[in-house]
Amino acid sequence: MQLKKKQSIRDALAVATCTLLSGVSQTQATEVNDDRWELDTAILFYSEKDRVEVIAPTATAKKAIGEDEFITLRAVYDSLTGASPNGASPTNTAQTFTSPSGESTLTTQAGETPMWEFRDMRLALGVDWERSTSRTVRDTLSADISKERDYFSGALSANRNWDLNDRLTTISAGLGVNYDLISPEGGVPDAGQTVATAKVLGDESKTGTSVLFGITQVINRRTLMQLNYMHAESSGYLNDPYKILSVVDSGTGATLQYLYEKRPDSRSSDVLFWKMVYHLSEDVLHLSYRYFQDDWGIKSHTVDLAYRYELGEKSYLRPRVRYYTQSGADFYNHSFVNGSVPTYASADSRLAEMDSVTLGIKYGRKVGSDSEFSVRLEQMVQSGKDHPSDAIGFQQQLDLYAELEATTIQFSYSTTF
Amino acid sequence: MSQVPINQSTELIQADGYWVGRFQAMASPCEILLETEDSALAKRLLQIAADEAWRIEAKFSRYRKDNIVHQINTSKGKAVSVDEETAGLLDYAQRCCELSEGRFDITSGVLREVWRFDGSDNIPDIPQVKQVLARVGWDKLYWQQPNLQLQDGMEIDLGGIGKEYAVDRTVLLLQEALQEALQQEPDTNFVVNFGGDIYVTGPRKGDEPWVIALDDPRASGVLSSGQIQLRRGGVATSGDARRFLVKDGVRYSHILDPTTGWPVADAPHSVTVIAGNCMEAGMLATFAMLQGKQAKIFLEEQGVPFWTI
Amino acid sequence: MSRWLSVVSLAFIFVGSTPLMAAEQAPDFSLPTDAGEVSLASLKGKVVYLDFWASWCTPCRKSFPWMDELQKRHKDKGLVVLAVNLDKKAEYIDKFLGAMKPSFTIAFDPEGKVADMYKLRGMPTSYIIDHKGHLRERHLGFREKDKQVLEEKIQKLLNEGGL
Amino acid sequence: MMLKVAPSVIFLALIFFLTACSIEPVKPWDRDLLAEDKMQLVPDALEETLDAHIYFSKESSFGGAGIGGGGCGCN
Repeated sequence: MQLKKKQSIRDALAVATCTLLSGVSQTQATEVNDDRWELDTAILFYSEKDRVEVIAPTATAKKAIGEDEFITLRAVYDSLTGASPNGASPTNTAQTFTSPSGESTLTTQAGETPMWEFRDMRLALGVDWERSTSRTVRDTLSADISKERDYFSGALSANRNWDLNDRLTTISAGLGVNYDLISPEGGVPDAGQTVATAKVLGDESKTGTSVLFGITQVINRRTLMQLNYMHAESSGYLNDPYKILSVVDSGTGATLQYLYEKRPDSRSSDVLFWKMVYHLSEDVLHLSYRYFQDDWGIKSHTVDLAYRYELGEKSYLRPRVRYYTQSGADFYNHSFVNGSVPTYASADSRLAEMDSVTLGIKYGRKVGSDSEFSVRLEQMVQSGKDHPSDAIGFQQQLDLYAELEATTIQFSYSTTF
Repeated sequence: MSQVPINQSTELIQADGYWVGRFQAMASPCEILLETEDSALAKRLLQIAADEAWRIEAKFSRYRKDNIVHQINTSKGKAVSVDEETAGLLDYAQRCCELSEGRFDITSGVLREVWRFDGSDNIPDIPQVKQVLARVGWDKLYWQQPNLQLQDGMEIDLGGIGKEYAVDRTVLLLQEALQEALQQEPDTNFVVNFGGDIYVTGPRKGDEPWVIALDDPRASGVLSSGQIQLRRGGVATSGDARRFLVKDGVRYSHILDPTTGWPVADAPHSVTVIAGNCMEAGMLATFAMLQGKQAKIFLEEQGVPFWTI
Repeated sequence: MSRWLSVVSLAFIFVGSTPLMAAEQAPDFSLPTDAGEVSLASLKGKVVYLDFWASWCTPCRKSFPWMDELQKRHKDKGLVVLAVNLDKKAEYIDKFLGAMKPSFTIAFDPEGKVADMYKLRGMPTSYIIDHKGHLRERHLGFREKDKQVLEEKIQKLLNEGGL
Repeated sequence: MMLKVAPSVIFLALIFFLTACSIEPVKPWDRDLLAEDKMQLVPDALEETLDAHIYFSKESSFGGAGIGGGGCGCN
C-alpha cells in the first residue's frame, strides 16, 4: 500500500461494505447493461418497367456488447430477374446476340433497345463494431462482403468521430478499402475487342480506397448540419464485362460490328456532401445536396428533400423528392463511328448524360412501446438524350436513350427484443 | 469458529434501563443490548440475532462439512456455482484484496499447514513456505459470478470477515424488525457485540453514549480495563497476543503476509478500530496489522479512532 | 501503549484533493418537487448528490437505478440525492418515470435556470456538496466505472460529517 | 481540376459558413429535440443502405454521406 493511496482505503471499504450489506453485488450491478437486440427488418420490391425486378429481404441487428460498445450485423439478400440494356444501339433491323455465357441467342427487334436477360442473386453480409474510447471519441470498424454468382466484393472501413466544443461540433475521419473480383462464367472478355473474336481472360479484379472528412455542427436548438468531403480512387478492371457497344457506319448509321466496352483502368472521384436536418414544431425536414465529379468527366448534382409530417403521437407521413443530374463520361457515346473508335469507349447508359427524379412517400407507425412499422412507395424516372444531335442516318428516327421507370415498395419493421 | 456443536441457547437479563441478551456463537460470547421496556420485543430480537449469528456460522465456517465453504474447498479444481450471499462476500473479499494490494487474501489459510503459532520455535524452512505459497493468491483463482474455480489444493477461509459480517447483518435485521414492531422509524437504539466485534446504532436515551467494557480475553489484561464510550459506529479488533512463535529471540507474529508467506514484521499485538460499521472497522484493523510497523501511520491516515497494543 | 484519538482531532486529517475548490459555496436554489419546494439551503448539514438529468438523455437514464441504490444505502448517514429534471414537457417525465418510484427526490427545472447557475457543460452532470454547503466535486457523464469512484467520494464526505 | 470544382465548393462553403455564423450555442439541457430519433442525420440506416445500393447500380455517382459498405457487380 503506497502512502498516497491510503487515504481512500477507508472510503473504498465503506462503499464495498455498503454494497455487500445492501444485497446487490457489484458484479450483478454491472450486468444491468441493456443486452437486448435492436432489430430492423425490411423487404424491398424494386421493379423496373419491362426490365429488372428485385426482391430484397434484409435485416440489421444491433446489440450493446459492453458499455458504449456496440456490434451491428447486417444481411441483404437480393434476387434479381429480368433484362438490362447490353449497350448496343437500336437499329432499323433485328439484331441477334449470343449471351455472354455463350449458351443462348437473343434477338432484338428493329428499333428496340438490345437487352441481356439474366437471373442472379446476391448475398451481402456486414458487421460494424462501434466503440467509444472516451466520452468524446467514437470509433467504428466495418467489414462487408458481397457475393454474386460472378462477383465478389470485400470491403473494410474505419471511422472516427470526435466531439468538440461541448459536443456541438463533431468532426469525423474515415478510411475505406475494397477489393472486388469479377469472374463471369466463361471468363472476362478482353476489353475493346470485337465481341465475336475477343480473347477470353481469366478473372479480373479491382481495388479501391476512399477517405472521408466531415464536420457536423449543431446550428441551433432545431438545426443540425453536416458537410463531408470524400475522395475515392479505384483501379484495376473497371469495365462491365457484359456491356458492349455498336460500331456504326459513318454514312447510314447501320451497325457494322460490336465491341466490348473499354473504360480507363483507374478512376478518381471527389464528392462534397451537405446535409441539414431541421426541426419544425413537430415535423422534421431533411435536406441534402451532393456534388460529385470524377476524372472520367462525370459531374453530378443530387438534391434530396424529405419532410416528416407527424400524424399525432404514433404515426407520420414522409413525402420525399430526389433530383439527380449527371453529365456523361468523356468516353461515353450511344454508338461509335467506324474507324474512329477511341481508346476508351462505352455505351453503358449509366455513363450517359441524364437526369433522374424520384418521388416517394413513406408512412410509419409505432406499434407498442419499442416497435415501428413503415411502408414506402417510390417512383423513379431516369431520362437522357433520346435524340442526340450526333445521331447518324436512320439513328435520327430512333430512341437512343432508353428511359427507365422504376417503382420501389418497401415494408419495414423495427423492434427490440 | 469452533468444531464443538453449536450451543443453541439464549439468555435475557434486565440491566440498568436496557435488556441484555446473551448467547454463544462463532466460538465467542455474543450479546445484544436493547434500550426498551418491552420484554417480548427484546426476546424476539434476541432470537433474531442469535438465529442470524448461528446461520452465518453454519454457512461460512470452514470447520463444517455441510456448507458452501466446504464444497468450495473440496472442489479439486472444479468450478462451484455459489449463491448470491456468498457471491457478495467473494466480491467483498476481492475488493479487500485489491485495496490491500494482495496482503488481505482469503486464500492464505493454507499457510497454516507450515506455520503453527503455538508459542514454540517451529519456524518452517524457506522451501516449505514456497511450496505452500504456490497455492495461495486471489489471482490464482477464477471468479465470475456465480462461478468460483480454485486451483486444486487451494482453499478459502471467510473467517477474517465472518464475525464482522454477522454483526452488521444482525444490525440490519434488528432494525427491520424494530421498524416493523414500532411502525415507524425506530428511535430505539441498540448494541450488537459478537465477541468484541461491535456495532452501536445510536446513542442511548438522553443522548448518552453506550459504555462498553472491552473484556477481551486475548488482550493479556491491558484492555480488560478499557472502556469504550460510543454513540454510533462499529468497533472491531484484530490480533491475538497469545499466538506467536519465538526463535533466536525474534518474535514471529501470527499475521502472515500472503505475498511472501512470512509473518509481518513488527506487527502490533492487537489493533482496535472504530469506523462507520463493524466490517469497515474490522477490515481497517486487519489492514493495519498487515502494515506491520506502519500500522499506526496507516490508521492515522485513514482518520479513524483506534488503539494498538 | 494504547491510544485513544478523538473523532474531532481526526477530522482534520482529511485533505483529499478535490477538483473543485473546497471553499466554493454551492449556489442556492429553490425548486418544485412532487412534495413541495426544496431548497439547497434547507439541506445544510447533509451531503447532497445533486444530479441534472433529462428523460431523453441515455446515460442519465442509466444512472437512475444507481442513484436509487445510493440513496437507500446512505440515507441513514445523511445523504440526500437530489435529481434535477430538465425536461421541457412534463409528459415526457411521466412517461419515463412510469411505474418507477425512485427513493430520491426529483426536482423540476424546465427552464434550466438552476442548470445555468451551475454552468452545466453536458448531461448528466452531478455535483457533490458537503454538509457545509460547499461544492466539492463535479462529474460529467455517467459510465459504469464512475459508480464506485463517485460513491467513494460521497462516502468520504459522509465521513467528514462525523461518524 | 480545382477550378472546375470551384462554383460548387464555393456555394457549399457559403451555405455552411453563413449558417455557421449564426450558430447559437445550445445549452446541454436544450438538446431535447436534437436527441430525438427523427433528428438524426441518418434516421433510418437500413433504408439509406438500400437506397445507396439502388442508386449506385443506376447512376455514376456514389458516396458522400459516409464511408464503408461493400460493392456489387451491379455497376
